[in-house]
Amino acid sequence: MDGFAHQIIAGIATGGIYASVALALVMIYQATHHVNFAQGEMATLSTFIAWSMVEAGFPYWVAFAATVMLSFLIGVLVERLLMRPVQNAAVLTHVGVFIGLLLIVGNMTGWIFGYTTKVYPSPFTSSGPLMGGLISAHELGSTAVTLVVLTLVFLFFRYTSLGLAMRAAAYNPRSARLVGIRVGWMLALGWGLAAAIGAVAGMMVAPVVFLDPSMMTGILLYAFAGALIGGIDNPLGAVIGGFAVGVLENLAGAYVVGTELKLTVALAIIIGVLVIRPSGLLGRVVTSRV
Amino acid sequence: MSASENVAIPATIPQAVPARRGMPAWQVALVVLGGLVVAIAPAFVLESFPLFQLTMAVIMGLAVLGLNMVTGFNGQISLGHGAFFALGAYATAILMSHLDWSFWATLPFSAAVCGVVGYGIGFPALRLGGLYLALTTFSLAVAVPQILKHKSIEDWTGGVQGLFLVKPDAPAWMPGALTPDQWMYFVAVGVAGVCFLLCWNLIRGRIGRALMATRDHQTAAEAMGMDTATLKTRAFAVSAMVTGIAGSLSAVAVEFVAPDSFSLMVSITLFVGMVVGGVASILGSLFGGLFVLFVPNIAEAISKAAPGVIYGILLIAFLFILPDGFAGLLRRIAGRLRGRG
Amino acid sequence: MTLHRRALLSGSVAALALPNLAPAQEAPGVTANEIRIGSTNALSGPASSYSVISRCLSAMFKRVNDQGGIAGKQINFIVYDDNYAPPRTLEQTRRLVEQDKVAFLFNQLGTPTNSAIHRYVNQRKVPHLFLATGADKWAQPQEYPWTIGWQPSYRTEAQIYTKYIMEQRPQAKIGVIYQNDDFGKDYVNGVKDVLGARFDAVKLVSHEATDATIDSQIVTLQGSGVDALVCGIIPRFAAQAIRKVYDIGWKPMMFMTNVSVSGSIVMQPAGAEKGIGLITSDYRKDQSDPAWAEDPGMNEWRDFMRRYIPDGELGDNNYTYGYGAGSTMIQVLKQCGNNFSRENVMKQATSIAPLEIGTLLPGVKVSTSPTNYHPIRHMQLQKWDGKSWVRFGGVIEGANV
Amino acid sequence: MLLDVKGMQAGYGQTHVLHGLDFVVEEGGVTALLGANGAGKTTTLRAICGMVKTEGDVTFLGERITGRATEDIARRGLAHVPDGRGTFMELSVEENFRLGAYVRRDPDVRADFERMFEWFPRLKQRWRQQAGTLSGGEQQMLAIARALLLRPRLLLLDEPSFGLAPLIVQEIFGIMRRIREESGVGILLVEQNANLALELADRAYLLETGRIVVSGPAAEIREDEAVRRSYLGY
Repeated sequence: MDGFAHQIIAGIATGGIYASVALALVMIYQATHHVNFAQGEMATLSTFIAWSMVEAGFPYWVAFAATVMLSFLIGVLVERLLMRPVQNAAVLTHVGVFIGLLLIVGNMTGWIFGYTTKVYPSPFTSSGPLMGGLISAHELGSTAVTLVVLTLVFLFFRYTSLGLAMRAAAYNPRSARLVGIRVGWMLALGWGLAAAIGAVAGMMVAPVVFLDPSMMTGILLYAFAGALIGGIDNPLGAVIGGFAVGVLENLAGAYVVGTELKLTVALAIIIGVLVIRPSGLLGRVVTSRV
Repeated sequence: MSASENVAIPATIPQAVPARRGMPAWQVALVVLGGLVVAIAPAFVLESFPLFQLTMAVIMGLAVLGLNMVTGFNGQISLGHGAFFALGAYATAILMSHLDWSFWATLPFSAAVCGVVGYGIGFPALRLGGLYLALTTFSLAVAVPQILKHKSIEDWTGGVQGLFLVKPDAPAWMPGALTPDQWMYFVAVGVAGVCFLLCWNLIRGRIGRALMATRDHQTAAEAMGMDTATLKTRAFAVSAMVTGIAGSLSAVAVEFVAPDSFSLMVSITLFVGMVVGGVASILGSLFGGLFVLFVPNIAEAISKAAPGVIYGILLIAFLFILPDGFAGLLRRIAGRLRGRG
Repeated sequence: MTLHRRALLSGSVAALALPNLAPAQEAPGVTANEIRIGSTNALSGPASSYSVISRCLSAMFKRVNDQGGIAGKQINFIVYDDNYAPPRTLEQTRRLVEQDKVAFLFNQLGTPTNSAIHRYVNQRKVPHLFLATGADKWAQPQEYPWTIGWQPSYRTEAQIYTKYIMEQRPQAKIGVIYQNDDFGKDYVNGVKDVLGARFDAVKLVSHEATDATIDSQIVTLQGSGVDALVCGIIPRFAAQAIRKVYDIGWKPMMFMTNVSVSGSIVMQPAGAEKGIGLITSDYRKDQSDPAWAEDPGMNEWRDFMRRYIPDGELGDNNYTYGYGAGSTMIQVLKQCGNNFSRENVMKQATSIAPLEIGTLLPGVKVSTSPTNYHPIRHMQLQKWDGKSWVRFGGVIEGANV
Repeated sequence: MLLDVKGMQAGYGQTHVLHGLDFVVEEGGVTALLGANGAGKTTTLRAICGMVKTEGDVTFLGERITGRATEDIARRGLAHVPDGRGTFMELSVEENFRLGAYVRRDPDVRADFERMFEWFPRLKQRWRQQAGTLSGGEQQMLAIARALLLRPRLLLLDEPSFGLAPLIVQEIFGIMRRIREESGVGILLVEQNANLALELADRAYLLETGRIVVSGPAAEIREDEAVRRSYLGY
């Protein structure tokens, strides 16, 4: 049974990665009611930006802060330039733009920074191995960062009027305008925040999986699965869901379906949750009476 | 084809395509004849490589048509049609290489398999709204190669090695000695032609109007007494079937199937083809096929380093500038000419 | 034959230039002053770091052309981008063969990509030479006589590791972690070749390229008592594996595919000290190894780099790879005399007398015969000492299967 | 004068719904806009606050607001309770309140909350509840409260009685009477139930197929047999 416990702990460590990306997905959903397919690629680009700053000799946290801010700007810019013009178009058009963005950002990252694996440093170090080496200092540290981001996101949405306005703009843009909310800017802000959180996720993920342009491709799907388990509009749920997917994936891979079908497990989770309980296991069901 | 937003009640839509109604018989014959010449000529004019490319473009066009049936005409966004493409290809490849079936015999089988699977996927799809369906099918597209090479079906699929198969030879009764490439072209054009005709027939009739009504105003369509759930699952089945047939054709044209050939990019390519060719346009699908085949070369010519970036930019440019694709552009030009004349 | 007269004409011109009087024939892709050679590589996209191989080869052919060409003919080396996508490889290869009418294909990159054209080139009888992939399946002279690889296959590599394990720790419990594709599975096959019936005791664990981490697989392997681990995984996962094995305090005898042993891409990211004791193998001289600082063979390569690819990254061992493959190709062209027909090119490619190449380790020779489609079968083991790879033992030959 | 509308035209896409309306809304009173289904009442309200493409001159507090963005118009003190109420179903009553006062920076917001509780005591009981779970009447109250929290000079109300039981409608109109007396906000009321509207209103306009056909003091219109029969149908 020792192996079983080890698989769970290793799963929690990986789950931390999914949780941080899932949080970014929930963020953009809360602010825009979109699921951005290019989220992973954008986070990877941010991480590369951070990487080049670290390479240029900037201290870790300076590069961290600068990247978060820069990513915020990139997010805002993308919304203004690419989403705004098709704001009122059909969902199909939005999906098209996401796919275009995925192609552009993904290929641009590879083109600028190359495809070879790079090291991105971790700010967390420890003197000795933790829990028999099953969890690294970085994995603990990044989980803490995820929890901090989660708390900030929660406080922001729950208690600030800007956060409230962003949610209102996403739920019901027409009514939001009637109370004087500048809906266009709320969406842009939402993209900016999502890009910023994605950047944090990317910088936390990179030391574990190593940085390359396709770093996020698989992770994004596991994160989707995590976000859906938790309920796509529930930040806490997304984080719990992310950890759950990490553990489930390991257990299923090691004992049930074999390692070849891990991604298919994620796919099954996505379909299962959407079909059986679209609001997620932890999400609240929106009821309305007319 | 872009049924305007205000057309809520399908029963009141006038009989579609009135433009050709007044055409005299000899003109129709001329158009048909011209079409045949345009379809046949390349086989004798082009050399084997461009002919192969054209064959692939026709096949991709057919696959895009399949996607258009469910996404364009019925509004259910699929980013995972590469899965049906792969399924069709594998169905044909397995039957041909393991059981020595002839290509023609595999076609109905592959169509049936894809139809059934599409129908099955149509049910969960019913419960998923636009973006969620897109997301789920996107995940499916990413998982396809991994499913294809799974060891439990390795004996049939050839695992990561894939399967080789052989193009059908031209039958002996054909006049002149056709090369396998020429014959393959005729096979692709013939099969695609039949599928295009059937789809066109479907779309311009009662079912097509119902599909579009369901897309544009589901509640109104339901109020009219339409069974939108049945419509949607069947649309998925037909769509999967058409894309699957295209997959079968591609398997014999390429003479090889392997998991790595059916990556996420196939699904994305089909989606791009649909947007660029024209969403909800039968003929547009064909343009889409030509586009996805030749544009990587164009993109490469613009930027050797990052053709993918150009690809993405082209997609977004189309969404912004020509949201109804090539087909829409042609319609507009035709409309202007007609207005002038 | 209408070719006869032209053949005579060009033959007489060639006769002035060359001592070799073999009659020239009209052959696809060959004109009086040009030989067209085609290739595909991932010039863009995720595998594009390998595109330097094409760059190296182009430069080598330029050097040949500068020196007067082969049999008085200039080499025209055409490389197309296939994005590492198999259907695209087929399209580009057909473009090369049918539109550009190349004489033959050389050093196309990738296993899935070459698989897609394997049948096509053999049906067309186009030489498909010295592929840039270590898969073992290119050595099937019976079914696919027109295709031949170059580097020691992954399978040969795994055979060598297994031989070494058998010699050092005959009772070891062997585990293999591999990427679930042609590349990874070659390692499984190589271990199987050597172990035979004992293979049933081997613990096999695969992973997918889309996995975020392979921690779970490493934990599984450790848990099943493996003490000799063979890894057939790409660099990103190799770095993860080396780090994880170290972190959990596991100390198996660990072998890493030589695809994933670059100091800067794998060992530094994993943590140089965490990889101490890791074993791999190579058939090339490591350009950073001081032992080759004054080596004439390596100096020839350095001179080439200086003159033809001055901005090339000297630490990138794709250049020493390319130099070896290119040298082999040039040798074959020289052997062809003035007959560049596809039959003769293939005949010469499969009858290379043991050939030494400056960038290959002493004792590693390129040799082929109509029944031996494994041009390189020898490798030497090397161990990571925390700073660099240190060779040990003699060169080992792969198993005969 | 609070609102001055001159030659207002509006519509959706190619279809014109309003064909040049002229009317005014005075400060502090209730102006009713009456008419049959499809006469253009809802469109008129939408046009005033920039939710549809509008031509002509709409002047609010002496400033031309035609073509301005909805949120800018709202920020100038023009609140709108649209058809379908425009509450945020997914959010709690509290959050709806906070959104109502979103653009306000003055310190009186809290006091205004209390005032709303006075007018709509039911909402206080539902404070933490999700708006979507409220009854229809409560949702309508929430919509009005949310709009009033903007501290508007003018409140546009689109069919507050729609879909509600007669008793609830009575309650809501009773509250509106209080609001009119206690707050001094100008109200432009669109209502199907002309009888009810005319009881509350000071002045009324009658709309038919996008044109104003009758205007005058509410009391007069209520008395006018001919108008009642031909336009109001009771």
